[in-house]
Amino acid sequence: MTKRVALLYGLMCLVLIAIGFLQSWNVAFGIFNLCVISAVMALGVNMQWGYAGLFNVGVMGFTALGGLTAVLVSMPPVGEAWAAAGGDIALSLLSLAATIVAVIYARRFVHPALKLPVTLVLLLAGYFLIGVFFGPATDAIESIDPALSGYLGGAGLPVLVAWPLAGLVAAGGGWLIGRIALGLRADYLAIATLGISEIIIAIIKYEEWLSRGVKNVTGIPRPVPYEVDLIESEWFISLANFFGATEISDAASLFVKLCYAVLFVIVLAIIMWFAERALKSPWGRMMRAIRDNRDAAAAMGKDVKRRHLQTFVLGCAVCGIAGAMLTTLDGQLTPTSYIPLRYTFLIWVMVILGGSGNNWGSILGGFIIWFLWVEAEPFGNWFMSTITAPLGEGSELAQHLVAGAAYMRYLMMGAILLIVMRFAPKGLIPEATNRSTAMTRSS
Amino acid sequence: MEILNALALFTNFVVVPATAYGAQLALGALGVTLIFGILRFANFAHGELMSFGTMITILVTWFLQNMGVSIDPFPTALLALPIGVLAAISMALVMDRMVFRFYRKQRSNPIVFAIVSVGVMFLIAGIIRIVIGPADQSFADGERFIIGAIDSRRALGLDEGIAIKQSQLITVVVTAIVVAWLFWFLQKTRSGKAMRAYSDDEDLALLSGINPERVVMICWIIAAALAAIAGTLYGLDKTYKPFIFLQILLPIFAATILGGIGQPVGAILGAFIVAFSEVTVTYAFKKFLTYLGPTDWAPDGLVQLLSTDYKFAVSFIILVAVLLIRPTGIIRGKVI
Amino acid sequence: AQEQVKIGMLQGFTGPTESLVKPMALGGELAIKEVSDSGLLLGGREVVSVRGDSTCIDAAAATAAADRLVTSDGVHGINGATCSGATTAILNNVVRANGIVMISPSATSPALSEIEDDGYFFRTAPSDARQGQIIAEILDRRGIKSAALTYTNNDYGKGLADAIQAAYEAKGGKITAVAAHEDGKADYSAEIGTLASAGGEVLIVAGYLDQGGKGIIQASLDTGAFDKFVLPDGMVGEALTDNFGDMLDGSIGTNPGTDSPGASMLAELASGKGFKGDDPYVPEAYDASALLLLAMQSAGSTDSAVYKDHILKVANAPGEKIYPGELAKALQILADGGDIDYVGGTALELIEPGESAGSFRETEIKGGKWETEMYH
Amino acid sequence: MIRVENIAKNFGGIQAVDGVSLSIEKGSITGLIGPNGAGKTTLFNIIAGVFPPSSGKIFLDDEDVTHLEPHELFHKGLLRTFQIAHEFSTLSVLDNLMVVPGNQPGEQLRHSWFNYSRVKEIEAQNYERALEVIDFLEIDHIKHELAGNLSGGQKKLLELGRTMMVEPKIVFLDEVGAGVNRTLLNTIATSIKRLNEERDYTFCLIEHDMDFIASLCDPVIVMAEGKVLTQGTIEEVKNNEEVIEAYLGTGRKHERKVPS
Amino acid sequence: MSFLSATGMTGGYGGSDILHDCTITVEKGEIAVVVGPNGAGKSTAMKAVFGMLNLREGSVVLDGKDITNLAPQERVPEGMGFVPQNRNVFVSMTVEENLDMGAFIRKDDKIEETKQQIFDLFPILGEKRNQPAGELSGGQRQQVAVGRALMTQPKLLMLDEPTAGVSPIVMDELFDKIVEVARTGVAILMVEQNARQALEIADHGFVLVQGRNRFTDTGEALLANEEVRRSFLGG
Ligand SMILES: Nc1ncnc2c1ncn2[C@@H]1O[C@H](COP(=O)(O)OP(=O)(O)OP(=O)(O)O)[C@@H](O)[C@H]1O
Ligand SMILES: Nc1ncnc2c1ncn2[C@@H]1O[C@H](COP(=O)(O)OP(=O)(O)OP(=O)(O)O)[C@@H](O)[C@H]1O
Ligand SMILES: [Mg+2]
Ligand SMILES: [Mg+2]
Repeated sequence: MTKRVALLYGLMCLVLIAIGFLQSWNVAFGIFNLCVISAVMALGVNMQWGYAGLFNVGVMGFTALGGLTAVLVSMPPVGEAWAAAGGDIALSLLSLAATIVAVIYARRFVHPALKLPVTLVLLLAGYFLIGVFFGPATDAIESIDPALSGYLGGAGLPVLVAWPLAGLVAAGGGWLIGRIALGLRADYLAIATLGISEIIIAIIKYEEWLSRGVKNVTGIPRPVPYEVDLIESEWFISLANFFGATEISDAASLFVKLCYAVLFVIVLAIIMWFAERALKSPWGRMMRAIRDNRDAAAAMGKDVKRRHLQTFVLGCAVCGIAGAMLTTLDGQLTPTSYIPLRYTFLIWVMVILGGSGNNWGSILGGFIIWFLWVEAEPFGNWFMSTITAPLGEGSELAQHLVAGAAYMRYLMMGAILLIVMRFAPKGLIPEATNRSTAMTRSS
Repeated sequence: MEILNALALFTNFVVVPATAYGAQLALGALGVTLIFGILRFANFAHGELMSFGTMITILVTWFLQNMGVSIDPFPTALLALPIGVLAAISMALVMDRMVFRFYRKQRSNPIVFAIVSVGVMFLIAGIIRIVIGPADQSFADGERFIIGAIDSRRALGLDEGIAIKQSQLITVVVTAIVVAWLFWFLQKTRSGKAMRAYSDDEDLALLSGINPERVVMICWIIAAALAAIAGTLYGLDKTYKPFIFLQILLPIFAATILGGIGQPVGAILGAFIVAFSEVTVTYAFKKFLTYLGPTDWAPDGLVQLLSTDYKFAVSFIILVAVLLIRPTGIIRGKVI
Repeated sequence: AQEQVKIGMLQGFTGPTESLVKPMALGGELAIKEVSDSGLLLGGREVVSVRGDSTCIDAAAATAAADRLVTSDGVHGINGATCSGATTAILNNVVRANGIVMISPSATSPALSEIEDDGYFFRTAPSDARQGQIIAEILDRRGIKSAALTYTNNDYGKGLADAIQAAYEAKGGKITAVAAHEDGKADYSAEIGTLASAGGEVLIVAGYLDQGGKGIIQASLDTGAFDKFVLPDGMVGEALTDNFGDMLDGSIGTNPGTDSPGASMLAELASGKGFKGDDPYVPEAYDASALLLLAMQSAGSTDSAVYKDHILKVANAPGEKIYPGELAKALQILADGGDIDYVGGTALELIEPGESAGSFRETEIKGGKWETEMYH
Repeated sequence: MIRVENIAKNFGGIQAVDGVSLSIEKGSITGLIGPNGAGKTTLFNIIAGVFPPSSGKIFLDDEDVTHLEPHELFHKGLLRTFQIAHEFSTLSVLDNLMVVPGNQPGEQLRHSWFNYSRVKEIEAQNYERALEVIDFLEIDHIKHELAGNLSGGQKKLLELGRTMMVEPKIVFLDEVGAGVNRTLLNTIATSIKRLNEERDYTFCLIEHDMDFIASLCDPVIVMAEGKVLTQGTIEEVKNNEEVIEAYLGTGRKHERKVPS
Repeated sequence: MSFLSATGMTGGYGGSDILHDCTITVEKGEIAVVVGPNGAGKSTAMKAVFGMLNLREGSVVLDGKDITNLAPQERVPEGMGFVPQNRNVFVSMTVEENLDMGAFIRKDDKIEETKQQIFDLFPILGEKRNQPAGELSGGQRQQVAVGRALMTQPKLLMLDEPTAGVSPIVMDELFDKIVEVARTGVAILMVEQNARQALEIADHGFVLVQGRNRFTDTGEALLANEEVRRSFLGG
């Protein structure tokens, strides 16, 4: 870590501490937790863009997959639903499998010219076959107490189990998508991934039997204690008194946030270790070579396709984990909340502003941008009210402006983003390019 | 007879709306593709630029309406549009001067431009909401229809009518003109060639005596003008609402890239593919078949390939499919 | 001076609902100002509103904002949140955690009726389940046998659509097609195409009048797909008739309300304040603020744990009926130890578990104006 | 070693290579010359697997390698340089060289995560080797410079340097000489000879500098308009009328007549 | 004072200086050749003369006018034409469009004529006039690049290794053409690695080493100079 890095991180900490004193420690840690999650997402994107130059604009889709996994792992199963339609679901899964197998075999054995038509026919057949079991099944499931459940529920396991699983699921998704789309270059890959992520969201939104769709799954069991329980238990009360907490409830929610913070930081640390180690080793050098010039890299014996797929999958996995963490923290899955602006472009802003290709940069970017995203708003309110103060209560303009205060959030985000990028056009902690890789320097 | 009805139905609910929507997207996509092609970055601020131009147009329109000025049967907005265009242009130029120029000098990576443009997007979005607020504004006046559903029913003597709105026709015509002009401009004129040269290799452009700043300026002027026009026509046809311009960016980019980055004609094709796939693929053929089928017979289902829930998904699937067949867009586009 | 009483105005100021929320917030703050100016609350304490952005779609940001309001600005009660999703997140992560009263003017998801809230959560909007019933009855009474249904694709729209469909089909009506529409999208031709193809005497639009809902109606009228609509609460408002005028004649609207003059009184109050008193959820927002403050007065405390138990008391009979603009009077009565029955802009009647019973007003558009037909 | 059987390639109508058959003997230094646009580079690209031929077959040690990917061919010991330099512009010269060796354990994540000591060890070896190559090419002063910032000739040298980082069976050099200082080119020539004699690399090189070709190559293959024009020793080729007419020209001296 | 005199040029690409008090001059109708080892700074010197690199010291004077502070695109109208060493064609534009761009600043009506001359000089370009330059072979690109510069009809023509990668026969043509152009009173400044042939036609030769002038003399003299031959011309 260079001076600059240390300095910037120091500043970030100071700002958060300041928030702790000026606003409250609950706010500070609330922000901190989401900063960490954002940082993890940023790391994921950085692996894809920063290391390999893969323009993945489907981040949203993978975080959503992670979130879905969290639900499917941690929510208690809905008995009636399984009873009502478990069989049909199983059957439709079977027929899905059957279709896939059939297609694969057919493609292997039929004459090349017939490949496409045969595939299509089989797929269509499969589509209807599945429909036969699937339609009734979903109707049955969704009709069970739609207001409250109306879905299959999950496996009822501890939510922490979901985090690594989310990584796997997202990785799986990433692998599939990568196989399809990684042939595309730059922005063409971007739009394709964007499209695919939209498709994932559509599925989560509309396949209610699976995810309750837009009705949201709420009350996901927590990996940490509940405030309401804490304020009852005397060990906590004594703890709170020991620290001289005035408001027991504040103390409780602070305690919960701290627990989350610990969990998240552990995850971040682990991922960071792997990321840094990979980047600093010859692997990272190879990825940069591939990023700089595919053809030359191929001529030097690097299997470009495979490497791209590898990093893509890794990045997706990380985003998936972050998604699961986020859903866990929110305690609910809100499919409507997955819009590209928030879950894709904001993450990209983090990566670029932090300094793409540099893990420390990405983390910092995650912290800064999330901090702004949250704090831009109160600042906006404050700003508007101060500038309009001289205008006085009655003034039309003042009222108009104060009413518009909420939109200062957009303004602030924009302004600060532009200012930072102006003074650090390559990002706050740019990729170290001007000298040889760490190892060769050291040796 | 029945066949005619079926066709009328299909025209009214699929062909006409999809065409209009396609044209609306196309106008937006042309601007995006121009910046993409010449300045080599994805300009996320384009949506807000559209919004900004439209907002000014609306404000002027209201002013004119209060003054009692009108060009009935045409919407007053058309009278106000030039000012909106000017506003958009000046906004674009100011932003370029204050923001993008710096990164050009730095020779920053396209992605940096893209991210910065996100910053600009936020900035303009904020301004717009503070000035005109987030609510949707109606400013359309003049004749809405060229032929309304009911009249056309009578005219055609069918049970199904075909409604065509003035705004739709204007949009389609304008789009056609613009794309033709743009194509000619880029391929044939001196400035157009200069722009392409610049987008190909800046240094080399210098060596040919091309003034980069001038190229950039022309590029922004055209893009901004297109943005204002696109936004206003869209607003006339549907409604003006700041939030929509965050959303519409998605199909516009889809269209741009699908068509092949930097390809005006491609942008048009892309736009229509996106529009039609959105509207057509999820169309329910129930009524259609009811007309064609034997009298007093009707299919019991909706006869729909996929529920409209999946209309975006479907259009994106089609998009991905097309890209897999033509990896750099329908018309060979740039790889940036 | 005594410590200010702070009310958190936690609404979706940015994002999909930004346009709905603007008047709502003003409505909520109208009540706050009224109370503050009266100088009667708890012996003349000043009341201020502290805004927070629940963004509607971003549970994380919503939680952060709520955290700020509660733990940093130290608000004594929350008026919000706008969307059921954000509301649930806040309820689970902040409200219960910190034990603070939250009254939502617009989160209508039936799920919220069942959720565990330790008695801290209320809503001045009725659950959608109820409205579904009402609409089914209306259609049945008017002899409408078939209808197409479209809903805004979020928990509000979906919940309401489910409720309507269930109730209507129970009464023997036929829903020809159900199609969701995403708010703030660029084009709705596809949805209209499908709905038109499915047919139906009317189109039920469970959306927002300044969002996709409007787009849907626009497209239906333009293509001649439907000319009669059934418009639940989210769609009822002057904005709609201002925009479409008599083109909508014959369309039916339902929104929370009674023959009580409350709504119109609120409209009076609002005039000249830069917003409409009868825009969607504005009365609910006004009532939410009013309830919070009246409960505090009745409890003689700003401590949520204490005054949460007074909310139902002030909201329901027995007691003097209180209409918008009469908050001062109410505060006085409570101060004198009297009883009030807050009616407010929505003819508020709170039922367990702390949500509006939902007495609905049935309106029909005639000559481009909303005409009240009857009350349910 | 390499056998090419009537390879043809056409790019949307343009017949770049038109039925070329040739073979490169083990241990030889084969020269490939011909007018601009004769199809030399295209032929190289096809052999190196950059794109498949429209028709024809390629054999490496009698194994059909026609449809192998470039990276697979590398691992079979086939190495090529690019006519228009393909440096890794954001990597230092040193790293550009150290990327080259195949099967580095450090390029497998599992090693770089769980077996770092081994990675370090191999890395150290490659480092030594890279340094040797660097002095050989006399570019020691820029070893930490970004390859993107190199001069035209330096990039060419880097291209050549890469081939020295591994023991390939056969090396294809596409105009390494162009833009390289003649004095240095002579040293390069001697070293190519040395590599060829001592480590018996097989070379096939495209060049337009006849002295260079003459000093190294036997045999020399001449291509023109996508076809093999002739083949033989440099002497035979030099005196071949067709070749002179199509490629060499009269090689007359350019008298500078100052206008008076 | 010479037609072009770039004197005491010192500067680099932001990092350490590449050029150290480097001087290059050329007269109307004469050919000056810059030679030197790789990385000596030849291309950098050319860029410096063309203003694509900001000099810390030194001045560039063209035809008595100090142009040190002009931007590259402003030097073109002053009558300077330049073919860089690499990335010297518009890859996405056709051969013909590339030539047109060469004539971008020309207002006269002789453009088509010049274009014809160039097609005569490099027949291959005529054949491929409608093919994107990016699809050309290395040597063909080089010809396009030179053609582009000739289209400008400059007073000072600067060529950075014009013959790199072109076949011997084309190289001869090219040198003849250069001589011919010089005769029309154009000043020509070129960097060459085919140094012998170049120096044969050169009036003046500059040998650069590590950004400094090492030898400066007439072409013949340099060719005759034993040390120069040994260390720069390959013996
Ligand atoms: N991608 C391509 N698309 C179309 N034509 C091409 C493409 N690549 C090469 N060509 C054409 O094929 C012919 C052979 O090109 P190639 O690069 O093989 O020539 P070369 O022998 O290497 O010439 P040089 O000595 O100049 O390098 C040229 O006429 C060129 O225009
Ligand atoms: N863009 C750049 N940034 C930094 N350093 C550069 C850049 N371009 C060239 N250099 C350095 O400047 C020195 C001179 O480069 P230049 O291109 O002038 O050499 P040259 O004499 O043209 O060599 P060649 O004959 O190989 O073309 C080289 O050491 C090179 O590393
Ligand atoms: Mg070649
Ligand atoms: Mg050079």
